[in-house]
Amino acid sequence: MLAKRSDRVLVQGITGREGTYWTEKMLQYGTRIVAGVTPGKGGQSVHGVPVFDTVEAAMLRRPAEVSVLFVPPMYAMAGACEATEAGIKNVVVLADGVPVHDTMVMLARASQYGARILGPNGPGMIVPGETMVGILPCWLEDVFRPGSVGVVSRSGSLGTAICHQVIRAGLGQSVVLGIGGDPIVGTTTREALEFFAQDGRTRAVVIVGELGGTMEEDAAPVVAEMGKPVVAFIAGGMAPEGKRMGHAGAIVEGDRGTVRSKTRLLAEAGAHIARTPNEVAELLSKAMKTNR
Amino acid sequence: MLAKRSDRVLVQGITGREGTYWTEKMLQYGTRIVAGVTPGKGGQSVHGVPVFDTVEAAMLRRPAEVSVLFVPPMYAMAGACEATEAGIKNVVVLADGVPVHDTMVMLARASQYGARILGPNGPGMIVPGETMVGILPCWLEDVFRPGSVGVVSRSGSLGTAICHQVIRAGLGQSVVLGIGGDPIVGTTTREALEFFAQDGRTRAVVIVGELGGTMEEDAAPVVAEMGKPVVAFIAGGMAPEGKRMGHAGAIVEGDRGTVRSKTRLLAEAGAHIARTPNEVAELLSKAMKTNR
Amino acid sequence: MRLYEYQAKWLFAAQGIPTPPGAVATDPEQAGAAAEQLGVPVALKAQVLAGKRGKAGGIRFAQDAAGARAAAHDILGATLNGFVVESLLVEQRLDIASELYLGITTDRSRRCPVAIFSASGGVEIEEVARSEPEKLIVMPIDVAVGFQTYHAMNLALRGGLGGKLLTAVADVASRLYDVYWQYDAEVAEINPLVVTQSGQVVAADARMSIDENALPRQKNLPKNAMPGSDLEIAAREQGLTYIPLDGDICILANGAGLTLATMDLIAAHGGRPANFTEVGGGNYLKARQSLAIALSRPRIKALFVNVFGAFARADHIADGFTQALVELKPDLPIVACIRGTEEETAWRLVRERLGIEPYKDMDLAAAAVVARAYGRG
Amino acid sequence: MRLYEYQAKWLFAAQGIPTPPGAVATDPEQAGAAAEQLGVPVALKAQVLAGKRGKAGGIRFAQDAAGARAAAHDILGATLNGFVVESLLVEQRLDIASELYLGITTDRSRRCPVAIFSASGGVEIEEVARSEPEKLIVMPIDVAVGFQTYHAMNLALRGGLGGKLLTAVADVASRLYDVYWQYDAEVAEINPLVVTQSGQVVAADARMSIDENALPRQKNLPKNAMPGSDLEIAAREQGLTYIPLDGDICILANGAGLTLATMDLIAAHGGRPANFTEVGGGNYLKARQSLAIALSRPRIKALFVNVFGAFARADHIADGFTQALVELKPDLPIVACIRGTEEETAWRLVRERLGIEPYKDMDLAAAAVVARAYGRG
Repeated sequence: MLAKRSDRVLVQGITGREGTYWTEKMLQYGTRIVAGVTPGKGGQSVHGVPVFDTVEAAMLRRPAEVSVLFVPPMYAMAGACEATEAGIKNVVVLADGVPVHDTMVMLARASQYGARILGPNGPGMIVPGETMVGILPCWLEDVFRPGSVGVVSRSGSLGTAICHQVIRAGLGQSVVLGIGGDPIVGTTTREALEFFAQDGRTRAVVIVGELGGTMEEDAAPVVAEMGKPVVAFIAGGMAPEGKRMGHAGAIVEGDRGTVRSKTRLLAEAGAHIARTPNEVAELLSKAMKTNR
Repeated sequence: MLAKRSDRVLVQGITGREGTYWTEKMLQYGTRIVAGVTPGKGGQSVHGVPVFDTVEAAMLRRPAEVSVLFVPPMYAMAGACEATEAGIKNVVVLADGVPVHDTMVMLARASQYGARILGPNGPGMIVPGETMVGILPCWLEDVFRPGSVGVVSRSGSLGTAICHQVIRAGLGQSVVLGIGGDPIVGTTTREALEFFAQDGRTRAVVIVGELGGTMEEDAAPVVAEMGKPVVAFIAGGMAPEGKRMGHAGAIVEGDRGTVRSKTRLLAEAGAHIARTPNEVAELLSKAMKTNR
Repeated sequence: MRLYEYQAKWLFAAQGIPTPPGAVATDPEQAGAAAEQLGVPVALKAQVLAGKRGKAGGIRFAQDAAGARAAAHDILGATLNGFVVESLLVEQRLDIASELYLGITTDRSRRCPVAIFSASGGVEIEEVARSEPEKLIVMPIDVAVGFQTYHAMNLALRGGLGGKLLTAVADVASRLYDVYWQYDAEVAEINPLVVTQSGQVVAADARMSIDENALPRQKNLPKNAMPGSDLEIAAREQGLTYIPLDGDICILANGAGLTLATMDLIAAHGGRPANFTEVGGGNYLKARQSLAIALSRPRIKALFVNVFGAFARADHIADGFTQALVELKPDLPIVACIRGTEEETAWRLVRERLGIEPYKDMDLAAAAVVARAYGRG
Repeated sequence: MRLYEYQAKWLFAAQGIPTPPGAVATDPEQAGAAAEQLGVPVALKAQVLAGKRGKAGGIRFAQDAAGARAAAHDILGATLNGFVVESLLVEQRLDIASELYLGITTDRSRRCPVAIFSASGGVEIEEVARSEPEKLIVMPIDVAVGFQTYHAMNLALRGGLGGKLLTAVADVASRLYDVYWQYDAEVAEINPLVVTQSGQVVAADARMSIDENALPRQKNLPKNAMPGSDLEIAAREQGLTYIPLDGDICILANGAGLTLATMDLIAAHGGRPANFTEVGGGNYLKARQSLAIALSRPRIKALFVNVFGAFARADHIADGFTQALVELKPDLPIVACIRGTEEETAWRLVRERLGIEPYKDMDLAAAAVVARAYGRG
């Protein structure tokens, strides 16, 4: 599911402005970037990373386990399909603005190939001190430090802010997963929790959620069973209720999707609910002490 | 791959003129027709066979192993996809005039579901004395009789005529497979031979081919290895050479596709080549005697 | 982006879904003329993007052209659930035998489209969903396969239909999916799908909303103003998300999640957020427009900027909003909390251009802005 | 159904594939005018459905309008590989830097579409396929996925391209697949795909043929007469397959396979088949038209009917052709061999209506018809 230090990483769209900038940041952090892809630019190199025209061509010469896409939203589906078809099992899609229909196609194809998508519209992931794949400000030492707290966030900026709270609590992160803020994403809160439940390094989990959708509700049963303390902050309590998509939306979501429904179900499952980002630090400190 | 006496058969398009006519013929022959499907006609019955609106609905009440489609060519793809999706593993498509692109989609979907298509544009199949699925004149006693000769034919009428030659030779058929005359079919000559090679009841095989495509060439290696006598009649020696589809056609088919190339490769693989339908009977008699 | 009923019906009709003959009218004369041409009786339906229109008086019937003119006169210009009625859809009135429900929507939880059908349609469908869920058939759709007629047939069959009605409804359902897929819809819904006395199946209402991320490739959609205040519309025209709220502390944050959390934080400290304005992604380039819109409302007491830069770098965002504030010169207390990628450059810009010291802890910053907004600082 | 070059180019251009500016001309004046409008030099290309047109003199170049008129005068009305040239495509002449080959076709053996590319295109591509097969890249296409730009990129990359040419050719290839798929093509081919001196990629020639089974759903194709004799065209217009041959024994059989075998059988007995006419499937209803066409040729010496009824029942076919022969009253020996579904009714019809005894063994029947045709019976 996740990148390890040993995983080799491919950067799709490496020659673009953002691709080039973040490739350097990732390399500096120690991420094993083995190749980049930009059609028509095969043979060039970016920060010493060789560029290929297609993922297939890159995989022949420089096989990788993970790919991260720096491509515009309308090209994300093709990029992700190219990666999974070429045999990459973990694809990180950062783009904000991917049409939801494209995301559905992308996920259907990925599941055919036994691949997993992280995103779209997320900042990627980091194993502090080991590897970062995406656009997280990994060099900020009061945000990311190796530790035992797993963080799963639907929001990039808020997730980063919450990671700072983990550090304020005197702790660090085992893995931070930016699952993305789109209505449909490839890796859900529930799947992230299932990973954290199994992960030996993770001793506590922070869920950063927000109103809309039912990912937090769907994750509640795992919270109840995982045997590790969980702190949750669900943003949007002050926001006006989102417009429902007709009767159809009401029928498929029922009474779920509100901050109230999410916090209620998570609390019932045993999670500690933070009302502000700063409360995350306090609740986490307390929970870790109690749990010991 | 093939229907056995014990297989339960569904008839899609059972309430149409042809569906009704052939359902009666199949029932009279002993085929275990358990259900029919015509959308909007659920609840009716045809020759005592209950009709359902969809294959799914039929499968819930009357599960079947085989489905045979009496539907117009433009609806064959949807009908075959419906059947495979509902869990049917053997689908017989009779329609003549199915667009080739539809056939390709149908086959791709069938392979996803682990199903096999026989046809399109074939007459179906018969295990003489046991079961007939399709539109073969099974009641003609000098055409179909139980025996030990496997027949695979790309042509309906010619295949039937050749079956009569098998009877003339004093023999009968183990299985007759009408694989269909379209450029792309779900079950190939080669796959039919692979079945006959394994089939205990089959002691000799007749291939009824025709000019065009490379199915006979592709089957030649199996002829060489199967250890059972093979007689082949390839129609079209007198026909003007078919028009090739541009350079592309020439590139993918190369020098194959002619009656000459087919008979040469089959003969080299050890098949006995009949120049006329009647020669099939003679060659078959001789081969069976020698083989004993 | 939600479409008006008449726009959705254009798309449905183009895909072969039966809709009632009708015409759009923006004044009573047009409504009367439409009634005459269509033949009476007619239904006159307010074209507003709000639900429960019928209960709010937005649907009227007329027996003749004069009646249609009178009804149009009443409805046009009236305010319905907060929206001013600017146009009507005048349609032949249907002889209703029964009302069905049919919808295709994206199911976030299943991560695929779903088709929904009920033989008990009409305005009370959500009540049916609660009290008799077995009457609602929900069928997930595999996007690799689509929603073929035989899938639609199974849907309608499970919903209890048979015979000609089964095939007619299945035909509409599979066409509705085609509309949903082709136009990148979030939802395409027919409620009620009317069965007339003569056995015809007709889409009496139509609801459709389009994924805004897909608009760049949806060139053939009807041009359409979304509902909202002038400020919301101005923001949308510039590609910004701006939702006005009741409060008085103006908020600018990056990313939807952090913006929501910032609103919560302001509220937790006793403040009242005035808006949801997001400058994530590439939108930090539009900070000036965002701020101009957000600050243009009366009674704003303070501005709170909260940035945690990642992909959108903190220095880029800071460059954008500090420049904008230098130009706009708002006469307000300003509190800025900044963290993230290239934060030191960002802090320097805030100090140099705005002459204030940026916060690094958002909790302290939120407390400060609330105190200053309400004169307690 | 094969399309003319100019028709295929319309479809290609509509899908965004670059084609040379050009116009169709049916007389020398039009050709001259086109040359003036396009700017010289121009290429004038005979629009016939035959290969190796260039070698047969079907392509000419002109430096000015007068030259274009003269060239058009030479080519129009000439016979090229058996086809009369009725129209020309006048195009801007390309500055050719190199010629590539690109094609999409249905691979019967792989049972899927294939994309074919070679950096060594042009008229000798089949020679390249034989002598340097490594220069031809053949890539199978999964119809569930389609041929995306990245697949096309891999194709062109394996074929040795790089840089801007790689992306330009990949773009054309993926659009070519879209044309192939959308129009139910059997083949969509560009040979040569020209790279001009200025680095543009242009479809200099275009070949496309459509699956005739798909014509009922291909409403938007250019109307187009296929090549062939008047009789072939008459047959095709009635939905029949009729191919004239050199011989003198007219054949009517059901099913393509049996028809082919019947031709072989006539030949094996020393006869000369006059035609391929199939009445399988539902076509037995058109027996009258089939026979009228087949018998209308001069020098026919006998008629051989060979039926083995299955799906198309023997009695139905017999009913059709016996009625037709009663009407047509051909002055010829007729031999009929009939077997299959409802054969006894069929035999009775043949006896009653034609006064002849049907054969049941096709070998004996074939021997009989050959003997009677050539006066040996």
